[in-house]
Amino acid sequence: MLGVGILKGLTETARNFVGSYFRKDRLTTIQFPEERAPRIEASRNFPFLVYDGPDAMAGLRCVSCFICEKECPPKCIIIDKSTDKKPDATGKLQFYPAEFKIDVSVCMSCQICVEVCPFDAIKMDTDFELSTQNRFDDLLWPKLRLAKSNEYYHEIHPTEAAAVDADLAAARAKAAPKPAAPVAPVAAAAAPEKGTTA
Amino acid sequence: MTLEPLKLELEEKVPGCGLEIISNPSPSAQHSLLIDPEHAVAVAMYLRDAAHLRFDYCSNVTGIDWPAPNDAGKAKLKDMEEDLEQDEADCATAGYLEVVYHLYSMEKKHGPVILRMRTCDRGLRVHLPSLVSVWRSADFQEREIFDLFGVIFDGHPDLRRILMWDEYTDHPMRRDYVEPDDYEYEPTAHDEVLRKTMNHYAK
Amino acid sequence: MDEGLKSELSKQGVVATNLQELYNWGRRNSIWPLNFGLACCAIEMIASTMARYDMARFGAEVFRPSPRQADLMIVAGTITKKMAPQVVRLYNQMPEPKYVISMGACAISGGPFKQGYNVLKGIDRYIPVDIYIPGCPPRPEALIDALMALQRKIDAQQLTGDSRPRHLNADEPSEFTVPKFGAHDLEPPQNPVVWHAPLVQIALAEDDDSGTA
Amino acid sequence: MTTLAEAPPKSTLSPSASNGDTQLLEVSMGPQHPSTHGVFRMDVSLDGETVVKLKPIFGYLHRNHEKIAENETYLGSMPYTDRLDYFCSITNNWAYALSVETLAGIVVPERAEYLRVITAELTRLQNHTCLAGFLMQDMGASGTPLMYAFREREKILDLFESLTGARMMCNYMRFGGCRVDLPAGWLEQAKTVVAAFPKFLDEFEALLNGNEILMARTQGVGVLSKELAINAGVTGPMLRASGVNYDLRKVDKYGIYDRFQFRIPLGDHGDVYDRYMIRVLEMRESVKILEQAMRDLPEGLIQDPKTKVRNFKPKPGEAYGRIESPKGELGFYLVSDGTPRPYRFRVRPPSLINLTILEDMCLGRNVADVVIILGSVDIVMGEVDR
Repeated sequence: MLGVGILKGLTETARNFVGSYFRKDRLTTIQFPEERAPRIEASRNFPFLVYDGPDAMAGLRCVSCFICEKECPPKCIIIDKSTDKKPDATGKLQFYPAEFKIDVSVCMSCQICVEVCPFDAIKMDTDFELSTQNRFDDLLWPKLRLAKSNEYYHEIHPTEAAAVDADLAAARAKAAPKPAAPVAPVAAAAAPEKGTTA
Repeated sequence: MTLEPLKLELEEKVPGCGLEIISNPSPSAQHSLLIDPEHAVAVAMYLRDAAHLRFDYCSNVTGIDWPAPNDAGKAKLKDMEEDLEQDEADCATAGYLEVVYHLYSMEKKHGPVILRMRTCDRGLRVHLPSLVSVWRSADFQEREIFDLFGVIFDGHPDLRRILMWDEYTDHPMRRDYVEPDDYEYEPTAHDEVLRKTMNHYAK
Repeated sequence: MDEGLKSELSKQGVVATNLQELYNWGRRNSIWPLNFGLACCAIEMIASTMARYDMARFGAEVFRPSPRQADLMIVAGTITKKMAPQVVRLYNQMPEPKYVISMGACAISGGPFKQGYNVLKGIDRYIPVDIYIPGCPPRPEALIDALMALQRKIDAQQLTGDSRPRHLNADEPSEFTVPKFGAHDLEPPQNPVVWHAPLVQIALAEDDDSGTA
Repeated sequence: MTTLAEAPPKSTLSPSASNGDTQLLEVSMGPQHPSTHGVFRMDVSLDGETVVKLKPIFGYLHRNHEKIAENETYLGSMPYTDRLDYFCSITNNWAYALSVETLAGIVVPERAEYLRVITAELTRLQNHTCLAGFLMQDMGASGTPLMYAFREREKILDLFESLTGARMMCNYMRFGGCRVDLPAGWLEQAKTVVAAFPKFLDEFEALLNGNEILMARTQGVGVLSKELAINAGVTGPMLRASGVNYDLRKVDKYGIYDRFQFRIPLGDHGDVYDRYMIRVLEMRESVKILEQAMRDLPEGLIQDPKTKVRNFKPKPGEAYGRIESPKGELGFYLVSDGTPRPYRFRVRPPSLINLTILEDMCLGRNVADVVIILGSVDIVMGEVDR
C-alpha cells in the first residue's frame, strides 16, 4: 500500500528520537567548548620540539641534522644550524638549531618528520584550537613556540613517551658504541663523545 | 600473460604492424608492447574482439614525457629508451612523448597487456591515433594527456582541455614546464623552493 | 552602565543592553554559512554540522546554497587557480556584512599543494579573510573554535568611529577584482588591495650538506 | 541553479528554434552547487526540464598531485595520497603501497596484510554509509539519513584516530607494511563497532528501503547497460550494479583477500536504486570480511624489516598496481628511473572514469534526476581532478 514504506521509515526516526532520551549511545552530541571528546592518545596535530630539563632552549633534543627539513613533504620546516656546540640536557656537546621554524599554515601533520627523526626530538602535538586572525605572525612558529617539555609529551602521549624514554635511556646506557635509534647516520657520526663531560 | 606469442599473433592478424616488446627490468615484470601509431587502432580492435583475448576493459591511459637526456635534469637512461634521435637540431623538442594503455579483460579476467605508443618528437609531430573508438574509457584520460602533455589524439571526438582552463597554453606535466612565478612569500624556503624564491626576488 | 550592575540586573531577569550590543548579539548568533565546500576540509565542515559536533548550537547551521543569503564563507579546501575567480565572484555576491573563515592549510597558503602549478597560494590573495584555522584538515572542534573566535570578533565591533567594520564604512570596498584566466596564470596573480605579504628574509647560507650521511 | 562560472553569453539564452516551441536553455550547474559533491561543474542543455546535452567540466580541484609527486620522495607522496579520495585515505594508501611493492618486489608480513584488510574494509563501510547519506540528501531527504550515516562514520573515524592519529588523513601504510601496530584495546573496540554495524544497517534499510519516494525517484533512473559499462571502463559498485561480476578483491586477490569468505553483490537493472542497494549489500559483506579478519589476525611483524623508510630507491622500471577501492579500481602507475623520486607518478582515478558515461545516463531525464544520478556515481573531486 502506498505510504507504508514512508511510515516504516518514520517509525524508525521516531524510535531514534525517543531512544535518545533513554539511551546514552543515541545521544551523540558533544557540547564542545564545555565538554570535550575523550582524548585519543594517538591523536596528532602539528609537530613540536621536545626538550629535557627545565630550560627550553638549552634542553632541546634537536641537533639540527636537517633530516626532517629534507623529508618534510610540503617543505614547511626550516632549520638554521648553530655554528657552535652547546651542552644538551645530558651534558653532551651538540649542535643546536639557531632557528627552527615550522609554517603551520602549510604543515599537513603527516608526521613524517617524527618518523625520520633519529633523535626523538620532534613529536606530534594534539592541540587544535589554533584559529587566529593573523596568518603571517601567528602561523609561522619559531623555536620558542615549538619547544615543549618532555613532561608535556608524557601527558599527551603517555604510552609512546614512555617507550621513547626507555629507548633513549637504553641508548645512553649503551653509551658510545652504537645508539639504538634505527636510522641514525648522524647519530653515529656524533656519537664518539670523547672528552666531553658526562 | 607472455607477450611473445601475442606479438606473433598480432603480426599475423594485423599485417604490417610494427610491434616491439619493451622489457621491464623491475621485479614487477610488467612488460609492454610498443605499437606503431598507424596500426594502433587495428591492433586495439583485434585485442578487444578476438574471442580468446577479449581485452574489453582499458583501465589506465597514461602519458609520459621523455625529453632528450641532455635537456632533462636527470639524464639517467633506461633500457626503455634507446632509439633517441640525438642528432635532432632543436634540443627542446627532441625526445618523445609516450602514451601507455593498460588493458584487462573483464570477461576472461586476465591481464594486463600494456600498449605503448610514441610520438615522433615533443614539438609539432605529437599526433597519435585516439583509441576512444575502441574503448570509451580512454575518453577523459586522453583529454587529460592532451591537456597536460600536449599529445594530440587524432580521431578523438572531443579533444579539449579537461583540467586546465581553455585559455591556458602550457602543458604542465612536461618535465621542462616552468611554473608561474608566485614565490613572494615563502617563509620556509630551502633547496628548490629557495632557488625559485631567490629568482623571484632577483627580478 | 557598568558590568557588575548589568550582571546583577540580568540575574533579576532584567536585561540591559545598548544598541551596539544588541546588534552584535543578533548578528553573531545567526551566522549563516554559504553551502560551499572545496575539498577535504569540506567533509570536516559537514561533520561539524552533524549530530556529534552540531554547529547549530552556535546558530550557524543554516547552510545557504545561494551567496545572496549567506553571511559567512567558509573556504574549506584547496583553491585552485581555475576555481579562484568563482570564489571571488561568490564573495562579491554575498551581501554585507560578510565574513570569511579560511579553513585548513590549503585555503590559508596553498598548504601541502602550494608548489602545484594550478594551486592558489591562499585565498587572501584575492579576498580579505577574518579567521584562519590551520590544520590539514582541522578537526570539527577547530572549526567550532574558529566560529567562536569570529563571534568574539563580531562582538567587539563598534558601530561608529574609525574602527567600525567595513560594512558600515561606505568608503571601504566590499567587492574585489575577479581575476581572469591568462595564458600561464591568473591575471592578476594577486590583488594588491588585499594582499600584503611581509618581506621574508631569505637565509642565503646554504648549509644543508651536513646531516645526511 | 546557480549559474556562476562564466555566465553564458546572451545568445545562448535565446530560442534555438525560431518557431518558439522549444527553447534550449544552457545551465551551468556548479562549480558551487549544493549537490555536485564538491567543485564539479556540468554544462547542461535543457529542453524544458529534459536534459539534451550534458558536458562535465573538471579541473576545479586539480591540485597537481602527479606533478608534486614527481618532486617528492616515494615516502613523501604517501600523505598526498590521503588527499586524493579524502573519504578513503586508507585504501588510497594501500593502492600506492601496493604499486611501490610491485615495483620494488617487497613482501608484506602477514599481520600487516591483515591490518590492511581490516582498515580498508572499515574505510569501505564509512564510505558507503556516507554515500548513501549524501544520495538521500540529493534526493531531498535533507538531514536524517545523512546524520545517521555520519553518526556511524564518527565511530569508525574514532577507530582510525586511535590507530593512526588522524580522523581522515591517516597516512597509515608504508612500503612493506603498516606504520604502527594496533594500540591496546583497539581490536576490542573495533569488534564492538563492527558487531553493532549490521544493526545500524538494519535501521538504515528500514528507514529507506521501502520508501515510496525513494523508489519512485531511483528505480529506472540512470540506467547503465552492461556493455556500455565495460567499454567505458566503469568500475566498482557502479559496474557491479550493472551486473558485471568484476571485483578486484576476487579477480586479483591482492593482499590476502583469497582467505576470506564473502560474496559479490550484483545488480540487475543498473539503475540508481541498484547502485544504492549494491552499496548496502557490500557493507554487509565487508562486515563479514572484517569479522573473519579480526578473528584470524596473527601476531608478528607489521613492517618488512628490509625496506628502508628513508632513501628508498627502487630499481629502474615501471609498475601498475590496482586495488578495489570503495569507488572502483584505484590504480597507481609508477615509473622509476632509479632515483629516490618517481619519474612518472600516475593515479588511475575511478571517480573520473566512472563519470565518462554520466551524459549517457542523464540524457532524456529531468534535471532533478541528474543530481541523483551524479550522487549515485559516488565521486570525490579530490580524486576526479587530483
